Amino acid sequence: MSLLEVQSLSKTFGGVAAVAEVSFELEAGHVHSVIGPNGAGKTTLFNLIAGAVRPSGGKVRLDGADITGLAPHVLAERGIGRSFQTPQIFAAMSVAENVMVGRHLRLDRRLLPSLLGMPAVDRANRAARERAQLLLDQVGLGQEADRPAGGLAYGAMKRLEIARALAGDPRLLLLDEPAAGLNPTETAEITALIQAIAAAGVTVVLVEHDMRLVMAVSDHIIVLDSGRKLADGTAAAIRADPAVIAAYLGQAQ
Amino acid sequence: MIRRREARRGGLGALAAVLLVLPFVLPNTYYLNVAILAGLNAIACIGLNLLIGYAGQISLGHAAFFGIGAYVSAILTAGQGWPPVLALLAALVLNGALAFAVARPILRLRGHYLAMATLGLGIIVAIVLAQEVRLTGGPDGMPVPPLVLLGWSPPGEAAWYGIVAVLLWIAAWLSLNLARSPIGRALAALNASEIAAATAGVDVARHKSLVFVLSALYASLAGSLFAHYAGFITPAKAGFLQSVELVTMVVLGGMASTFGAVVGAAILTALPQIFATFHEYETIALGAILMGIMIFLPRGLVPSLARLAGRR
Amino acid sequence: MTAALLEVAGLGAQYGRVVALHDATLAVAAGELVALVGGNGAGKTTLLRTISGVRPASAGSIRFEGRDITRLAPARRVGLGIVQVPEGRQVFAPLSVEDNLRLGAYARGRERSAEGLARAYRMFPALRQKRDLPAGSLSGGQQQMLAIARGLMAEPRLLLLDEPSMGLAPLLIAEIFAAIADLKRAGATILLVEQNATQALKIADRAYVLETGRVVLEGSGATLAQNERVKAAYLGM
Amino acid sequence: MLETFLQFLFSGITAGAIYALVALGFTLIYNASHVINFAQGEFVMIGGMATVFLADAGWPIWAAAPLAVLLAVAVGVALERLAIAPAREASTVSLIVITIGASILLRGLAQLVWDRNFHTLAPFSGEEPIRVLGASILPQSLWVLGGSLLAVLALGWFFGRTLLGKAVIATAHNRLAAELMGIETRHVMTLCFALSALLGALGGVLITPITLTSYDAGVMLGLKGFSAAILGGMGSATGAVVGGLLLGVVEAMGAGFLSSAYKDAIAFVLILVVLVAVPRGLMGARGAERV
Amino acid sequence: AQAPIKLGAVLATQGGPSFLGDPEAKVLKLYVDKMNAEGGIAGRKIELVLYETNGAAADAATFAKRLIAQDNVDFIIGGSTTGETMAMVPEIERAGVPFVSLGGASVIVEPVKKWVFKVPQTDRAAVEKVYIDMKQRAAKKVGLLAGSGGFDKSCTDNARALAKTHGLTVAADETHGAQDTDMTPQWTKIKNAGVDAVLYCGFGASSVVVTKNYAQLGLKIPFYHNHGSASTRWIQGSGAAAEGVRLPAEPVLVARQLPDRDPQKAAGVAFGDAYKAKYNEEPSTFAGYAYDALLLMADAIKRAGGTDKAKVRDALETTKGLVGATGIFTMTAADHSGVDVKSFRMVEVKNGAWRVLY
Ligand SMILES: Nc1ncnc2c1ncn2[C@@H]1O[C@H](COP(=O)(O)OP(=O)(O)OP(=O)(O)O)[C@@H](O)[C@H]1O
Ligand SMILES: Nc1ncnc2c1ncn2[C@@H]1O[C@H](COP(=O)(O)OP(=O)(O)OP(=O)(O)O)[C@@H](O)[C@H]1O
Ligand SMILES: [Mg+2]
Ligand SMILES: [Mg+2]
Repeated sequence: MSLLEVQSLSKTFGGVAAVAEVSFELEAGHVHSVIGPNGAGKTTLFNLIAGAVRPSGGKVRLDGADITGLAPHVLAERGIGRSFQTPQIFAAMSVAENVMVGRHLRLDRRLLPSLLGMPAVDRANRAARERAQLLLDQVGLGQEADRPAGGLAYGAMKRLEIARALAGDPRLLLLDEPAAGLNPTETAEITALIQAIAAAGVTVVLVEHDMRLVMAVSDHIIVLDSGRKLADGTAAAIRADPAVIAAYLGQAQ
Repeated sequence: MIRRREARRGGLGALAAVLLVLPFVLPNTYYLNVAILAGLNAIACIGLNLLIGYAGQISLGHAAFFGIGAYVSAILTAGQGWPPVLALLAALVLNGALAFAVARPILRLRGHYLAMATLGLGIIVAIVLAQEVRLTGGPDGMPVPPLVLLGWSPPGEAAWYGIVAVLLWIAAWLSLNLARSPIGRALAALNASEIAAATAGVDVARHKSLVFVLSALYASLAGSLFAHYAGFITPAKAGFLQSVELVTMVVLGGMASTFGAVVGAAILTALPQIFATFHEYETIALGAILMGIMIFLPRGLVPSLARLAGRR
Repeated sequence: MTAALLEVAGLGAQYGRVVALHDATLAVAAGELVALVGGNGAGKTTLLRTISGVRPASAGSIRFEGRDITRLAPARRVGLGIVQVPEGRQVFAPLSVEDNLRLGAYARGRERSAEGLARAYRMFPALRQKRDLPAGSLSGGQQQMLAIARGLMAEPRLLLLDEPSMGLAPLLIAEIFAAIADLKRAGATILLVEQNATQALKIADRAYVLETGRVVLEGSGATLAQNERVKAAYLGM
Repeated sequence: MLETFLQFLFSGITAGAIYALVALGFTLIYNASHVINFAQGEFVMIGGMATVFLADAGWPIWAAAPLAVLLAVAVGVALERLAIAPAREASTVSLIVITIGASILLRGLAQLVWDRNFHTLAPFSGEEPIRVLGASILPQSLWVLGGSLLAVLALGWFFGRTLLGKAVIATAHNRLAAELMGIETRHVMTLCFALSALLGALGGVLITPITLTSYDAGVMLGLKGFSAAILGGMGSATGAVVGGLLLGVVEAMGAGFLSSAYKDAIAFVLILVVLVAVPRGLMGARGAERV
Repeated sequence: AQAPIKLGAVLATQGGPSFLGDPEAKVLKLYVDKMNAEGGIAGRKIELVLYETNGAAADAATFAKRLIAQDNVDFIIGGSTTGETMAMVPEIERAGVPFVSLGGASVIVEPVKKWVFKVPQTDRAAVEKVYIDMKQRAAKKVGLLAGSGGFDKSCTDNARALAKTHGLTVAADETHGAQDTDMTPQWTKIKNAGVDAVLYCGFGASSVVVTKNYAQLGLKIPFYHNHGSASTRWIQGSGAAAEGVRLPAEPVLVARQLPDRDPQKAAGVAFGDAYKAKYNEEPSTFAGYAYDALLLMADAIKRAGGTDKAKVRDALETTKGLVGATGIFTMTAADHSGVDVKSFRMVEVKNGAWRVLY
């Protein structure tokens, strides 16, 4: 059975359809990519799935359960994690703390122990900190853990986004242009990271304009254009699709 | 993280030391009185800092909770003959319930709109306190019976100082604990980006409500104690200017700093006393100092000075 | 090499105690397209911002047409024709797309702006459709287009591009690089920061490699593209 | 009945026009910096008090008023140059506290330089009320109304049609990018403080014949003006006027038909209801932020 | 030389109630200097320690503590408002310092507190004076309009409570906010209620706006203010609109018009002249309160033969026939106020000036 099922999902902003009647299914454990021209509706699609924006129509199912229009934190609890195209980092907090927030749901969040500073909270904090360090090492920010996140270079912020999303142990991970602002060498590192994540059983959905990365990792690609689904298939099939070439890839590919 | 915990331990130790030494160096009860008032303001400010400093939710109506705390204590003890401790608890419950009821609709608002909504709420409370003369004595205020704890009533400034100092220390301790717990991190996170916090699993609305209620409880406690200590209260204590003053204390001391809230409260309580003999220059000096501190130490006293000290 | 339009000598910059730029020295001749390559956090953005004057230089000097501009206010530098397309788009979210573009020509006065608008819309038809919408509602890539178009509105003499291809679809990236080449042919001087280093080196006359705030390599685009160290560190080969 | 209603309406418009004028000053500085200028009411006070004292010293009103406005503008510029600009790195809240300090300082100066009494100014076109269907309105109210309409037109033009106006908004939203466009952000800020001081002081001159003035007149006016600006939607000039008039009319109707003791509370309840329904005020910019 | 007599004062010179505290502070400064120039009280100079508030009760309480614990004053004058006074009372009673309040409400001295005395006639007395005059003009239904401060509220409370005993009914009861800009809705409601007379309880700029709105609506109902408006500033501000308005005033306001045989005339005229010479304005009723408080202090200290607090207090309580600006004071153990209604004069504005009716 598919992990996520999207059924004629739509979103209009002031009459303009950013996402129109899009349907697809995502198989668990695979890496899926969503590609398409600028303004095609990829980020909006993520926003709809992760609850940042309420759909105008359609349905989203996770493991068969209807999750349409649920709040982001509820979806996070159900196992959906995401990174943002424009980094949404907590600038005043340290890099490690950013990741620890990503682990919020796995920590002791009871009010009374928190207020009283009980050892359980300390333990949770320590565990979260260790986990954060691990993840930061994984994305190559291990050295930066104690710096204020606001001072990171752009590319570093994008990696921090990934680490924070991973911290919640998501089942479904949505990555919005994780390689934007990374050079080919750095992108190769991210490619390996994504493959490792998928190998660990996490279902990944990738929005990315770097076709080398997309083609390298994707089991399945969805192409959007002007809010509609243009094509849906394996990397090889998509690469050869004339409509996709005309609308998005260009002859260079 | 590690460094921060030391600062917390050290800070709490320093606070305890200052609170312990203070009564021995202050020359007379008048100074103790100022210290008590500063302490009560500090308790309210520590709560307000949780809301404004950590969670980034501005409230320009916080004095209302202080005022309600004071008046519920006053009315229940003076009018209904309740024991003061019970009245104080009742005030906490009422304030908590009120804060909880308004939190969800109001805290959806952002920035200046939230400031406006809380300001409106505060003014409405102040108007009710001033208009319901039969209950509250109106603008001229009402007397409040003394505090009684298990049959013991604090006989003078020194006893009151002890009570306030202990409670202040506990208030700071709780606030610091909360700040470094996952809840505190969640608050700081939603302060920076609500959508990112929510995506990380933080129930933004719930956390905002929680911290709003908590901050109201701090203010309520301070208000109830103030009422009994002063023995007389007026609605001005719940008014707009009082709310602005509380916010100013928090910002002056330094946002997102528990000790900043304490220092800010202490300074803004003491300054008018220092300038009281300057008469027509008093307000000028107050305004100038406030501006000067914020211009030269824009993050507020404690964080800015800590940074300067760290740089050396 | 002709007389340098931009000369940066021994430039340093820091954020508080973090030193982001050490002793950076480079030059860009008039009409030249120079690429700047470096990993995350190497200091590329910092360098461009210091040249534009929105970050103070802690050491060294910046000369433009032989004139020392190290301490000149940013607006004055824009007046001289030094224009930057910033990293991360930085559009004015509440203003409409067209107002954003007009502000691009702020330093030039309004006469030229109609012409510039037409050019911008020709270059990015997607923007024409959205001209009256707030820039904040655009998609990431559309905002990037806007940022580039806005920068070009100023008709710069020295164009500083900070990762212009970021977030753009492949088709558009090709167009952007073509457009940069066109600009150069038309006589513009360009300092280009790009993570898409392969392409950048392809069109660049010369390039510098920046590592932890220092210039470590310099050479023609073609030479650097063949350099083993560059290949391994930046070209993913 | 109609007469009564009309009288309430006129009263509301009188008060509302005053609130609107003050609100417009808030709008200006907000648009340039996202700062709520707590000293805005003080500009109004300075305009009124300076005019009164110059007039008392024998100056004709046509000379006293511009001079008073000039004084306020000088204060506005000084405030920006000496207090806001040096604190460039400060957060919005810190800047707001600076303006709180400034308002305290200015009030202190006013009572030192002038006095603590209230003062009147002769109305511009006499005291004879204009009667409409049995209800009456003072000619001065029309001056105030006209003043705020003019101001809203001017501001609407400034922010809607001029590049400088756009530059102001750009500066508030993203200072770094604004500087990269060649916008002299420091001058923009100074200009806005000067303009809003001008607006405030002009308002002070216009309203003093109705409201009187004193060194502390700015507090309440600032509060009401801020409320009006928020009700209308912060940053929108039209919103400021709509918010001001609505606030004034609701107060008057509340006082007339419900309870004069609770009229302010009624007005604030309305504001709360509006904000809960429309979180950015009646005419505030709809969210352009997205992720 | 002997140690000076330390006089502490807490006055509301700022904010809303500054119309009370400002003239009071001026009088204290003026007369302390004057008394010192004339050799002080019983050969001892007076040292004034003044603290200013904006009417905030909490601040007044702190200043009371400061005067007692820090400044060691011998005598305290103040609390311009009832709220301030009441906030100071607990400390003053605890420490035992002779205290003369300038606040208006009767709660200050009812019930009698050992150390607390007060100068002004209670605001109840002012209302009674107005009601008596209204009755004489055959009024039956009375309308009330008031500001929202303590001074205003206390006046309307009394007006509501006393209406019945004077055979009046309150037919309209309206309020305006601090620094409101237009009170025509309130007036319209009062007019529609068909009242025979209106009492306004308020002060400051609002009292002018209220009066102008009355004229704007062309009302002809007999119109009374309370003594909050008893200053020339109010007349000047209101201009023609003030014509015909009546209010109960302290004799000091109209000292010159008093018959020569009136014992208060000479003192009142002298006080008025001195005040005017120094500050270039006519003294208001409230200026007179501060003057009387000083007189009470000087008299008590002289009779007590020193500043022993208990003795001064006892002397205060036995003040007899002391002629002040406000009235003639005779205190007893049961009456710590000591002036009665009779000292009020009913005055009317005529040609831009006060005219004594009776
Ligand atoms: N606001 C800031 N505060 C503190 N440090 C900063 C700040 N901005 C940048 N830095 C630091 O300065 C160094 C250089 O950053 P810069 O943004 O110039 O790098 P970059 O080469 O542009 O990287 P990227 O390719 O990721 O954009 C980095 O170590 C970064 O962490
Ligand atoms: N809040 C909004 N208001 C108005 N229009 C919006 C809003 N959000 C998205 N849009 C529009 O919807 C369309 C899809 O935007 P979206 O961000 O999903 O594109 P995208 O595929 O992620 O593009 P890119 O590759 O450039 O990031 C765009 O035309 C955009 O302008
Ligand atoms: Mg996108
Ligand atoms: Mg960069």
